[in-house]
Amino acid sequence: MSALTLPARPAIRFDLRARPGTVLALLVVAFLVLAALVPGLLTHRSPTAIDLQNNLAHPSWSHPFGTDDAGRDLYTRVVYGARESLGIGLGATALAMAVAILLGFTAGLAGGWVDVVITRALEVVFAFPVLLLALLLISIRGPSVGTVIVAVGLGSAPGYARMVRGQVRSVRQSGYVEAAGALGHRRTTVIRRHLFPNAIRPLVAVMTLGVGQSIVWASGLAFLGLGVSPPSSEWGALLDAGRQYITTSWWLEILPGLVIVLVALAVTSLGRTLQHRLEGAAR
Amino acid sequence: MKTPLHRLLALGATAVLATGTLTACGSSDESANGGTPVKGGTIVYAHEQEPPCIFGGWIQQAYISRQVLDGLVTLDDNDQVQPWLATAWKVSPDGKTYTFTLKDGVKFTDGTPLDAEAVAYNFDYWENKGGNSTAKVSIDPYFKSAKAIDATHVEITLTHPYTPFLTLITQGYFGIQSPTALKNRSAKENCEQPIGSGGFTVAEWKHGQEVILKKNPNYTSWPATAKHQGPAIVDEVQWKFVPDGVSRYASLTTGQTDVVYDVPTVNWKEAESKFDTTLYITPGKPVSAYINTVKGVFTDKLVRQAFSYGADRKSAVEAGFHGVIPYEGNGAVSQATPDYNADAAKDYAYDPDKANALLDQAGWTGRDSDGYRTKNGKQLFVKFPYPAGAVINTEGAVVLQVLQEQWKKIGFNVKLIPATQAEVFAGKYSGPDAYDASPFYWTSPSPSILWIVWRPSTEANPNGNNQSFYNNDELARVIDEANTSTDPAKASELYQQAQQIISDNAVTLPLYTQNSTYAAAKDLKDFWLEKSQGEPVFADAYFTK
Amino acid sequence: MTILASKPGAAATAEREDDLLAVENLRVAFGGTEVVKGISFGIRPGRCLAIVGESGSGKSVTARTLVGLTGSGASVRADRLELGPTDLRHVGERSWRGIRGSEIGFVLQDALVSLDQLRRVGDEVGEPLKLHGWGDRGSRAERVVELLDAVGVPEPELRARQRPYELSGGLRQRALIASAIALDPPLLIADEPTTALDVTVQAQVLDLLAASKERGTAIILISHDLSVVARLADEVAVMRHGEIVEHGPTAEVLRAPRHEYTRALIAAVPSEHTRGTRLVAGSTSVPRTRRPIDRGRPLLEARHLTKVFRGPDGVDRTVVDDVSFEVFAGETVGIVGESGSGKTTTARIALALLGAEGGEVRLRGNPWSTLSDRDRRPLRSRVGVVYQDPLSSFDPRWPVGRILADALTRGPTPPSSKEESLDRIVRLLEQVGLGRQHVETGPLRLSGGQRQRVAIARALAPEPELIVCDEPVSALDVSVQAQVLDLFTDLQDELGVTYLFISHDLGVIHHLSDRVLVMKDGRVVERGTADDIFLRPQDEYTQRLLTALPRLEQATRGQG
Amino acid sequence: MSIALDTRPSVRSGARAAQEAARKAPALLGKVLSAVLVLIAAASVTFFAQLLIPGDRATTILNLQTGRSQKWSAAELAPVNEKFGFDHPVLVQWLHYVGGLFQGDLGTSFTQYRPVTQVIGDQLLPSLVLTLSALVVAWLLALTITLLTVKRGRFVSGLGSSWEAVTASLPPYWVGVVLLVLFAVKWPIFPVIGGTDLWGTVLPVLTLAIPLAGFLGQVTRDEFEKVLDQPFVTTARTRGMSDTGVRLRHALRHSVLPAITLSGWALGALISGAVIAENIYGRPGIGQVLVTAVNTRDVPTVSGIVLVVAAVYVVANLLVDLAFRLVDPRLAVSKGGQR
Repeated sequence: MSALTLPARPAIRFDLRARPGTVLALLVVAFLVLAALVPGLLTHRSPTAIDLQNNLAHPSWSHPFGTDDAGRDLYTRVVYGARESLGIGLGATALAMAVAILLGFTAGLAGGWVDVVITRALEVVFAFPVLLLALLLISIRGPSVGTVIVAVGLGSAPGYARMVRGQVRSVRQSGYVEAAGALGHRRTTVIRRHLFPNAIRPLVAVMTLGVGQSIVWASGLAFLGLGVSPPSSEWGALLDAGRQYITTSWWLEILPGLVIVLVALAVTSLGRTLQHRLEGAAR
Repeated sequence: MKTPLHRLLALGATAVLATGTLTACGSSDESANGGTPVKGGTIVYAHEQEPPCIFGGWIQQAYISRQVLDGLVTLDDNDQVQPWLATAWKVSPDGKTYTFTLKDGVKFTDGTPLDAEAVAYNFDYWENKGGNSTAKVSIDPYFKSAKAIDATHVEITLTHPYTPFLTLITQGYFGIQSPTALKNRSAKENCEQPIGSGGFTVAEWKHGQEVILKKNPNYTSWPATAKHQGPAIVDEVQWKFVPDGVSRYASLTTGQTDVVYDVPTVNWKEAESKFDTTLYITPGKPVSAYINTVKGVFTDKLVRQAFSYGADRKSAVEAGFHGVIPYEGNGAVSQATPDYNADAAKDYAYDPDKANALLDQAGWTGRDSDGYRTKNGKQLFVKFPYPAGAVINTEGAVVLQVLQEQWKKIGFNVKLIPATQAEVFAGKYSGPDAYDASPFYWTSPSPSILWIVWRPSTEANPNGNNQSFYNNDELARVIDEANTSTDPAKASELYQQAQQIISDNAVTLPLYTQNSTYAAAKDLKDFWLEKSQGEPVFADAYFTK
Repeated sequence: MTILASKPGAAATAEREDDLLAVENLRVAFGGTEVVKGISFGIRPGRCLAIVGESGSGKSVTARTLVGLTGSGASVRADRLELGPTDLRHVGERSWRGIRGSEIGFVLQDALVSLDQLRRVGDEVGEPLKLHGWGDRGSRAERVVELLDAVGVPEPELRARQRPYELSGGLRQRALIASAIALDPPLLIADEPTTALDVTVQAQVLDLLAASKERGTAIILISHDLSVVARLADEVAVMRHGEIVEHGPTAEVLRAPRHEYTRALIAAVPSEHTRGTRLVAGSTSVPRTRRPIDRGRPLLEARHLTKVFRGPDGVDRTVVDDVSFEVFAGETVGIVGESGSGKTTTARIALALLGAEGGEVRLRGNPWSTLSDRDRRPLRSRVGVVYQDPLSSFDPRWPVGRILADALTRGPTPPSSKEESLDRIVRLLEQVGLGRQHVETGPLRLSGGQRQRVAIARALAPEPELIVCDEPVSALDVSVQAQVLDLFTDLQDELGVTYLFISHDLGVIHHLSDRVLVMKDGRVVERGTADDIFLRPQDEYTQRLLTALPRLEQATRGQG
Repeated sequence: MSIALDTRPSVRSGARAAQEAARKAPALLGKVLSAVLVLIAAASVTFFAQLLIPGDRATTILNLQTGRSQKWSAAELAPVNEKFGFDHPVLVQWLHYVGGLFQGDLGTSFTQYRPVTQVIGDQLLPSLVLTLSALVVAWLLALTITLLTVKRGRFVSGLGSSWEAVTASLPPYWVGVVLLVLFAVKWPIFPVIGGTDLWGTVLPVLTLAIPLAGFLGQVTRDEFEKVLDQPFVTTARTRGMSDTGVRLRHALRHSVLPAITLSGWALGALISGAVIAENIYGRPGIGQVLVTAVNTRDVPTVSGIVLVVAAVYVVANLLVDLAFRLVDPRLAVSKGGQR
């Protein structure tokens, strides 16, 4: 990822007029955050309110996304599910980043045998199917939001760790780190002032990408029956529950799927915009 | 993957004879207005789960080994035992000795004659050589020996009289295999290609995909219940494994398969109009929750009763299963079980007022900020783990969620915990500290299943199956008396009394029946299910043009 | 591409019927911005026209327009744009493809990125042959070898099979030229063909172009470097802001420039003649007022420095071999050499940023290179450094103010308050020709010259005794380079700073240095005062360097 | 793509190649050794991780055999413990396991009573066919769309990059279900239950390939855009090459490099994703076996599968390395230089 090696000062200003796509993505994310923080603002229903008389109702004005097999309003469930889904996306990415930064910096700074050991270890983890990691974890801890976060987080950590390591090594060789050394700054000062912030910063964009991917991953676990379980309306769980209705009540599967795609798309496109800004600013 | 071992629990342990209820929709009179019968052809059947071996103690294995192996006797639709390999049998007056007369000239597909020696060898194989764990546990306490008297007569001796014995051995676990094959071939060969005398032979097992069953052209030993005499009409059955329900049913609608197992209930209505459908209600303990009577809120009988009254289980089941799967009000045995107590099933009709009153009476009068009842500052909390996939499928989970909402209204905080298969098998939710209520089913019985589930657990003789931890000596006495009674009328009365005791004490929460569903293409005729546990039978089936 | 005729009434030059290429009133605009504003020129076979200008003058856009590759979104107009009988204004894309490579050859600067790195040199050179259906596979292969041989690539068969990165810069540039002349096009456009090449290689490449010219090829040479132009061009057109400000025979333009801009450009070229003077300020005769040099104890003393690197092939290579020198307070010592001579490594050892296998550097007679990191750290402020690429030496997150504030804290008298710090930052900025308005600016928003000024300010901030400058002006335009060089000399005159100045540019070194070391292959081949070295070179290598050096005055010779 | 201008082997370069080979031999040995180490480590980590799963292994086996979920007495557990060697110290069990690995023995499945090599062997090929085809199809899709749309004006390239962004965000199983309903149920072009034949492999492959193609496409497009700005592209145009020619003959080769690097990783992810496609389309494969094995705590099978998947991953990465060197010979030079 060339974006990561560019010692650039980003001009993180979004010229909104120039990119309608960015505006749209921002709107989606804003809606998502609102749903996660105050779902009651976006819907007056309860996500668990049963209405057996009115189950499997087609999308309509009163139920924009239709209702599920227990007559629950799907739109409301999607809105309330945002908190867990977003939480999984952010949590898993944050965990992955924390692990990655710890390992990446240790390897990148220490070099020598420490670097070799960590790099090898990462290779071992990389060789694991992510699914197995999740399966083992869920076998050990039982399925829950926390487990899904840990499973997805640990699963994606090695990739990030490699990036961080590469980033640290490239910043280490940068002119400004040498310049700081030539000014007589202590190594720790140089690490704190220059190396750390500059090695981390390009990861911001990558992180944004990671959030979208984590949500998708988590829903994949739900498909395998390993995700967050109903009555939680985490989106993966909605998809899992909706699967058997795909031929009879399409909205139960298609609409939550579209929401996931939309959110992943919005978050990812913001991440890429950010990435391009970082890159563009360097030119 | 929520289903690879689906149905494996409980079903595998079927212990006593089963008397199922079979409701077939318009299949028998269809041949009148159907087309011309065709000889030959290939039936493509989509099953759900792939067993590790073709013969063994899981119901999944019984389903498929039924096609390859023949049993001594079989069960007809009226729960009467009928001849199969045994043309006749005689029970000694003391009820301990069964002498079977075998059909003459039957040969296994490897050429070995199916004689009395072979049958005796098979009993020995199940009982003493680890051949079939379920066959073993079914007759274990009673079985003594099997010996050949002459080529066509075999004598089975029991330690005690045991009337369900004949009915029991109608199950697929009791398929007779070639002793030559068992003795001379490797364990792997016997696992993958058991040699029997059945209508089909295993030609090939493509693991993860399908088992190819080829017609046995020399078939002579069809059961009395067969719909035609002679070898199978079709040439081949492709027994495919399709774990995903949507795909399975879709394969039938697109004509890729001819018969599918376990139709998703949401598709049932459509299936009924387009295909020949069969709903088989499994006898035995229905899907009902064990209620922990030794720890937690349910130590109080009033709370248990309030729990039963407090949710509209009937409506929830009807909605969750789209009216396909019947609600079951009797938590002890299902409606398909003999000596079923239909009155006990009506005991806890939905009555929230009564539930509230019972809870008030029990002292749960406080309310916390979330609206849950409290007593002495303690919340009315119910930990409700359920084996997800294996026992409670997604539709069942919806039923539980509906109930959860209703219980909430009367002040119960029910926490539903889906347990993974790994957790279930590892016994994570098996102790008195692990749950307040947890659903399970146990296909089997005759009502003698009651003894297995409700026998009191003592230091000397623990009963790991009594998962309500409910030791009621009166109940034990009634069941025991029923089991040992020689008078069927008396036995029936006692069994029903036992069910009433269980219901009165609300030590189980009834939910719904356990079922198998099948749908077959209209051009396939005479596909049927045998009675003991709903094993599909393909030997009589034929296509029409 | 269809080029529209521009408005009638635009300036027109006299008809030149024998021109191979005739351009009249060429205008190029991107969006609404016109970058080429109505220029006219022509060129005859066997002649060379140089278009000279600094970055942003529009010279490269002009060159690309001549092959129809101005770029997307460009609007091109001209009254006349003819190549021989072809009116280039009405040529479609398909016909352009026939013209490119076959009628017009094009050589870009920096062959490393102008050749496809992943393909073999032979494929790259032979590509125009293939595209224009020249011969068959076998004969093309032969022709490629001939071409490589013709442009002076040794072992052409071997080179053809290698990839561009396996060749030296000079060989790559030759290969690029071989590719451009493969079909013997009557017109060759060379856009900065010698930039970034060492002098000796540059001379060879220019000779190669000259030979091509001799054979009758018309050459348009795009360059920022007047000296290069002087060596090859018959005519010079000086471009600025999209206009040709002066156009005439090379000798005339260089000797007696009429336009003020041309005069400034010529004056800005550092050389032996500009020694001891400032380069900017309109006149070439403003003398410097030097402070005296203290020839007592040396400020910096390097003894027998040796540095060994392990090469990609696992073989050890001595990149600095027994180098000794001293620098006295107040003087400028220049180290000059071609790429790979070890001059930058020497500088890094002097800075103690790199350890040496052998030898020692002493500062004011005290240990320096042998100190532990911890002991050296407090002394670091006494030696400053200015890099070739200032941008990469700044933390991209820090504005100018923070960069300088950080450096100030390392000095002997760190500022005691925010206010004092800001005052001193502004003073520093003013010292290097910037001002208070730059305090909050990020380095990315500064121009190349401004960045180098900030870098100098940072070097000055801790009040060092010595500043090591590693190619500090190599990436700058001539006029900007002149300003920065003036800044160096002004600061020395004002503050008495001492410089160790590394450059590949002989002119810069001669202009600036008191004493000079010439390095080759890690060794010092010659040392002495600047005039001794440049006017009376003793070493054969130094002599070769000086012969190869293009000079403005070459234009006076052999001009037709 | 490139013409060999002189096919005569040069004595000089031949000698150089020999030297090169001599220098690379220990490096190759080191690579193989470290690969073996990675494999054993992966299998061992799995082995120990499974011991962390709460609950007793013997209990699980008994419950599995009888279809129950209860506790068992010590007397009942003892024979099982003995049979599978659970009564030995964990370290001994592990040594025994690793010792077996070196003899090509992955142990015997706790549930299927077959050698793990056989359990896996049956399922490996269909999984590999599925994942490799998905990788190839993803590449074809990504390259076609990128080549056709990159830098072709705002609208067309916008369309291309939107397609990539959308497909890269798709949850694979959702794609699977939707494809199934559309192309096997609604318009029954492909079979619902694919099996392993060619026609039936189309939808499972697409299920995995479409999201991956989006991802690879994004990476390739970014690089393509950068490459088209490179001076050598201009050089090629000045030689008379057409825009399409430049894309195909010059830019393409450069722009696939990052995607090649990612392919090794992608293969690993695909094997994880394969279980989904296998499940929906009733396709045999290793993913299904893995999930079942973890659920039934079939330790040798799980470890065996991890070993095999890790091996595939290691081999894939060696191939990726090789492919990268083929496309970009610079790597060989610069790698050699690192010390």
